[in-house]
Amino acid sequence: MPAMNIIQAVNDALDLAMAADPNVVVLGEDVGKFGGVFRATVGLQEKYGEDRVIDTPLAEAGIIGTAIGMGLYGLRPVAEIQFSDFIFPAYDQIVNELAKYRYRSGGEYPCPMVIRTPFGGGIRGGHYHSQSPEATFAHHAGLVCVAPSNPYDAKGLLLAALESEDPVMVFEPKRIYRGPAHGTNWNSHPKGNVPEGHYTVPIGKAEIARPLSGKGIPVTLITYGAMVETCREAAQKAAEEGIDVELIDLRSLVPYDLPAIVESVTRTGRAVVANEAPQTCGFAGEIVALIMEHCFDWLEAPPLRVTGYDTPFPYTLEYAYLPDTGRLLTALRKVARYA
Amino acid sequence: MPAMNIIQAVNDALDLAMAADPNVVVLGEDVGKFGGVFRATVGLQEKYGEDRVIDTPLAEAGIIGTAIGMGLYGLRPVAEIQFSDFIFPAYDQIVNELAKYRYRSGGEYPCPMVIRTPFGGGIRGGHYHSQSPEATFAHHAGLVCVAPSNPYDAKGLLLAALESEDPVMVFEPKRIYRGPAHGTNWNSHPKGNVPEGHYTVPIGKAEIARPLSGKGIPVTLITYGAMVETCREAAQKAAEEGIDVELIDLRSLVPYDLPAIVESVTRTGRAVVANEAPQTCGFAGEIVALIMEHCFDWLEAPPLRVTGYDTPFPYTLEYAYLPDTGRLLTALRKVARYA
Amino acid sequence: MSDTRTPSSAGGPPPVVIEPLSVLRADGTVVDPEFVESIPAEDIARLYEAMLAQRVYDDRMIKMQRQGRLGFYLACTGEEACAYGPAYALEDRDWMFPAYREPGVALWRGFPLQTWVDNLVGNCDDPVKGRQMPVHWTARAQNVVSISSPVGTQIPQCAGVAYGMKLRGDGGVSICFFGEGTSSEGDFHVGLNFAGVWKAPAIFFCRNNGYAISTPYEKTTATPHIALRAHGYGIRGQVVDGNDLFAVIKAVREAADWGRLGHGATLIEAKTYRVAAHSTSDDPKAYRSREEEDEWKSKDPLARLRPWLEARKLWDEDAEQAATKVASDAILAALAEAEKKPHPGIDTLFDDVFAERTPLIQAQADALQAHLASGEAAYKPTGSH
Amino acid sequence: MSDTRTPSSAGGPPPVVIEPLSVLRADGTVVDPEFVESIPAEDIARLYEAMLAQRVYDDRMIKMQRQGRLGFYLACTGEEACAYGPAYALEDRDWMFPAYREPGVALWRGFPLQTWVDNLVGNCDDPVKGRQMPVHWTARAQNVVSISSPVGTQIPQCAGVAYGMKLRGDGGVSICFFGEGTSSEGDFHVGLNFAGVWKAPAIFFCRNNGYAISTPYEKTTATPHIALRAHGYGIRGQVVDGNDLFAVIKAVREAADWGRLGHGATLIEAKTYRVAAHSTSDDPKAYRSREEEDEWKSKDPLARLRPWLEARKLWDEDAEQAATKVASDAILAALAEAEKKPHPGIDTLFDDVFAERTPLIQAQADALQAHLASGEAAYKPTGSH
Ligand SMILES: Cc1ncc(C[n+]2csc(CCOP(=O)(O)OP(=O)(O)O)c2C)c(N)n1
Ligand SMILES: Cc1ncc(C[n+]2csc(CCOP(=O)(O)OP(=O)(O)O)c2C)c(N)n1
Ligand SMILES: [Mg+2]
Ligand SMILES: [Mg+2]
Repeated sequence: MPAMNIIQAVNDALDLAMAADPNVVVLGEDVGKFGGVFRATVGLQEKYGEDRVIDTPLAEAGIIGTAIGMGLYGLRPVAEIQFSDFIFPAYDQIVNELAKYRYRSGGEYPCPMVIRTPFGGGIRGGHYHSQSPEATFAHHAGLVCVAPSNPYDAKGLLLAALESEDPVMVFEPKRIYRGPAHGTNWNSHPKGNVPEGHYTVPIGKAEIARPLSGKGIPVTLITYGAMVETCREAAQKAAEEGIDVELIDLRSLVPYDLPAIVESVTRTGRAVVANEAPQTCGFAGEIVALIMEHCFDWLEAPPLRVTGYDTPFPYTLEYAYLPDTGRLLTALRKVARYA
Repeated sequence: MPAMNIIQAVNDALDLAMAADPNVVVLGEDVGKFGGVFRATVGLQEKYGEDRVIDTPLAEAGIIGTAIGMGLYGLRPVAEIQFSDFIFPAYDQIVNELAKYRYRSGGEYPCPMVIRTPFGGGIRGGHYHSQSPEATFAHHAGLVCVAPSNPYDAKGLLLAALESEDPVMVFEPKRIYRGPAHGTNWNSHPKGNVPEGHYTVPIGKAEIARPLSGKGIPVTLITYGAMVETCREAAQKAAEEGIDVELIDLRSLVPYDLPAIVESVTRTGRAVVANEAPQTCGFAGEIVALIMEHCFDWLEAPPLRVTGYDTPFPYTLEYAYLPDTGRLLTALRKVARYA
Repeated sequence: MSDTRTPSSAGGPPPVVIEPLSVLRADGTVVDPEFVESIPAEDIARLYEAMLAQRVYDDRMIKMQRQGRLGFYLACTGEEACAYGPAYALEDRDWMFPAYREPGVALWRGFPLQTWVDNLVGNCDDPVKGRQMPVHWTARAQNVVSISSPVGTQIPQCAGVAYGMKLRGDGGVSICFFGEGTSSEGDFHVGLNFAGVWKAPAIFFCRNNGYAISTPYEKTTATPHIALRAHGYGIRGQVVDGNDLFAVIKAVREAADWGRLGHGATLIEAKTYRVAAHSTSDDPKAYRSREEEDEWKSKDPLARLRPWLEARKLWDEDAEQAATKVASDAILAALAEAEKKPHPGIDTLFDDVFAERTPLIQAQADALQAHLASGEAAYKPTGSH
Repeated sequence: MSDTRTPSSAGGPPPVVIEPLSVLRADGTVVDPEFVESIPAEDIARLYEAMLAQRVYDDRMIKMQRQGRLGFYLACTGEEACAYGPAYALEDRDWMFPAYREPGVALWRGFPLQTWVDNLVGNCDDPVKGRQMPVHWTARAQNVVSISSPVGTQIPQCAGVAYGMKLRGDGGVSICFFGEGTSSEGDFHVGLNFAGVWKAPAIFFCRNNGYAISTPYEKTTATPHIALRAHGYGIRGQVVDGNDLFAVIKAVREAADWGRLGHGATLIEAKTYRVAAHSTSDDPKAYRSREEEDEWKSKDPLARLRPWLEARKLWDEDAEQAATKVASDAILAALAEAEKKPHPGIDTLFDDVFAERTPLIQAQADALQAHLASGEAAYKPTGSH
């Protein structure tokens, strides 16, 4: 199997989908001739033409609004929003229109389409090239939200999204686009091996990214996106301290895989949930509330959150803002040693 | 003290503020000559002129965007968004600009201003005249968010907002604008007595809307906005079953009053949290997560959420969508009888 | 305007014409006999009858709302030509995005009156399953897209449909209706600009009826004509007398031809007047004068057409009386029928959020069923309005 | 255009002029000697020197970014006249909303070079406390508003400031700078429309430099001139040669007079070219031709001005050499100085979210301190870049 990074995996999925279905069109800012600022659409315009790989004017509401029209008409638009920080001019089109079309039309006007957008920090992007707004979309009923953490899932989830009958938002972990950690690449990583051709990763299913070793106090650590690799690192360090981490990669936020969460937490009795976004009303809080409602009797300790701070995302001090292995370890210890 | 409904209380607060400070301007769709579709700004244009009570073009991004400019320049704009369902075209201006101005300018360009918007269901408004989007604003650091549940707090919080150095979003409970329940008015209600002249209700402070009676199993019931009155009704019914409810009206969502929540829940050991919005990533989930993190050892039962369903807001079946006393009772019983 | 068939490339940017296109003047004179002859007079009679029926429906439904039999209603009185004209001018394959003030676009295409009223009541036969407010219906069989409350959102969506038609080369055009107030939203700008760049076969039909709820035109914009904005997008612009049915048909035909020939989009500004209140929640007395209203009533699109029909012996007072009674009986019968029907099944609350219910939604549906079974719900699960 | 002082009310809607305002042509001929004489030649020399310095800064900072000494940089090479011209034309009390490509508007008003570079490095003396990316600075003392990445958001904000100036009658005007790509955002539309209705003293300065990152003008819009959009808002429109410093000054002066006299807003479209790459993250070779770039270099705003100055003995090769060296030394010294300064204190992370820290933010600040004290942080709390 070829080794791919996440960008290549996304590009491969789009290429396969466009070759297989003439209704698939890609649109967004600089996605055509330039191939996208992160190069995810490189080569597609040469291959499929300017009519199917569209360099749009600079207007997110226009990108999503016109994509909705295409979707209603029967095309399969894949809209790219250059950075998820810039998705908000299209927020009304996404949450008031796209999310509600099937419902408000009594099922007469479904609008399957895909929105791809890079999210999260770690590339020294400051306020506006680092945000993680997924919770503000998950809150509005009607949007499937997924967040892959590796090349294999990035391709498989995108192909699944392209086959879904629902609108799907794909939050791509830009920090690890090219490698699981700074200065590394995906070759070495098992999920860097991406099968050629078509396959899908089921929407709504989480994955155990790291099973329990059986040695030490068991703790369930739940996250998604780029935080998966940070959590994996923390889990390795925790092991040295006798904390045995089961790492769950949610992969899908809406719908989320409640059985997987409950199965693990009822086994371990301890949980830490992490996300990069601010704490207040973030997705980690939702998971903690679910654990509360479904695993209370099994809990040995209160589930803890490790999140970004409730401030805008900084530039120089980004390293201090992002949840790091140290903060994760502190939380893991707290729940492991809770008494 | 004069009896006022919430609309009159808001109007009174605006009148006082405009009389006291020439920098206060009111702007929005139909707020001037017409006095607003809910009549909250009636009479202000006659009194303060078209330059200070501005009928704007139909564009929420323009209302908030220009209000931000006014706020930066030193005016005190009070922007009305006709329904919170229509606030999303201004979402980018609010969460990317207004929320971050003070921070991103290193404190050089604070932008104190007020956004008033009616939220919540119960007026047979269907998808687009019923939504409760507060959680999607609370998630973005930099926005003070308050939600009064009665005329006294509506006036006091609005006056406090007008004196705040921060941007404040006031979510007004439109269902109970004119009375605490359908067919009733505010005269009878203690909070319907609104003092004349200036006073403020502190931002960030919750209130015990109903204390424990000492009879029965104690449960803390936490909510805000129009749900306060529904919860009060449920509390009365619960009393007959030997469930003793302490009802907390949060009033402020950002900043929230954690000490008040913790003080109550550590006393009762049981909690139910309610909001009208969908469950996923709603504000109730945040409160449950906080209870978890701060009250775990005192809990006799898992805190439960009672929320709107994870669907768009319906029309004909609105009565079934809105959390009612019956659903609240079911949750109260579950936590009270938990074993 | 002269010949819309010359490719815009030939003569620089597409034409923007602001003196109103007019065919049958308010005083009865025919400006463009050639065009009038090109349309079967019987069709005009049918259109008149349909517009008259619409006016009767609006009149009755407003009364019914006052009597508490409808939760909400919104009329198009005085603006009928802006819905029936375009519906007539276009082909059934063309897609339409109405605002909330153009029921005619679907009714003209055969959307059943009963279905329309079922939506006003929100009963089990409402195509949108009682999920939206009255007047927010959907008519898939007529290629009329779901109506949304948020104004302007449909404009870029219409451009997207038009792009799809162009990509497939299937010869369709897509039209979006909106008011002059709505033209202030950002979505107006992005929708027209995208359509311009793409030369998409879209028609943006702006009903300039003078008001956005209480907000008069001069507080909406400082431009004398919304149609002038076409200059800013490199698309065709055309002002039309919105109370002149013939002129509206002609303007939309020309715009459709322009689009089908590959020249791109047109912005049509129809000058008309919102004779009705904004909706049953509104009272115009608070913000406009009786004189102004009366002046516009004299320009009424139906009153203007009737003498023309009568001169051709296609209409008379008896026909007026009869048609009025037929429409009145039909709408009241439809309402009575609609009121007999139960609410949509409570379980429908959880359908169509996604193609299939998520586990969370199914769990919520089950919880509601249990709640109802417990008998503690503060309401009855079904029952007619 | 003739006389901007006639109230727009007098002659219908305000004028929209699309043949480019030009004063000093590319070939050196002076179109408008009268205007040229009205400006002290020494001022032009100072402006030339400042623009030259800007070019040197840009050149050096791009190199420094390649060497890894800056995280990001973005140059205005070839577009200097669009920042220094307006800054000169306006008064210090006037407010400015730059995009990210006009450092000149603040530097000309005395924003210290060192402070500007401290922002590029994001150190403890960066006025925005290292919170935003390089080139996103703030200059309160110069009435230059905080720069934001999201494009177009500043346009309605500028209209709001102008409204405040009008309400207070303090005679100020407010200018907003943005690119032609940005003019596609909905915020452009709402900002200009509000300013039009309010007759607010705003100037919307669109730098049409041909590209939005890789997107060429023809994919941004089908209108031949962004300035034509002024028709759609009932405001003044003016195309200007953006590489002609004199013309830019004149266009902005006229727009400011127009605003101060109470006639309202002006949309200026400055035709120029983004000679530089979009930013240090971009490579234009992927999407445009060498020929195109060379053609525009021949229209360079500095090269155009220099012969005029030399003819007046206000500039020569020695001056050029000297000024270049001064600028180069200054910027490199400022960078070296900036690099010596530590990061902003880690505790500043939690300031300025609100006027005062909320309990939650304070708790998070305390937790971070504890985390650092524990010595387990995966990074060092301070240290220079
Ligand atoms: C985004 C949004 N903001 C506000 C409203 C509330 N609203 C409903 S209709 C209306 C006025 C629309 O006026 P216009 O576009 O001229 O259409 P008309 O009613 O005159 O046909 C307003 C403000 C809305 N529906 N959507
Ligand atoms: C809302 C938003 N969308 C996308 C971006 C990413 N972006 C940054 S600059 C730019 C192009 C801007 O082009 P233009 O307005 O012509 O200005 P120029 O760079 O040419 O000066 C884009 C797309 C952004 N900053 N903000
Ligand atoms: Mg109107
Ligand atoms: Mg540009």
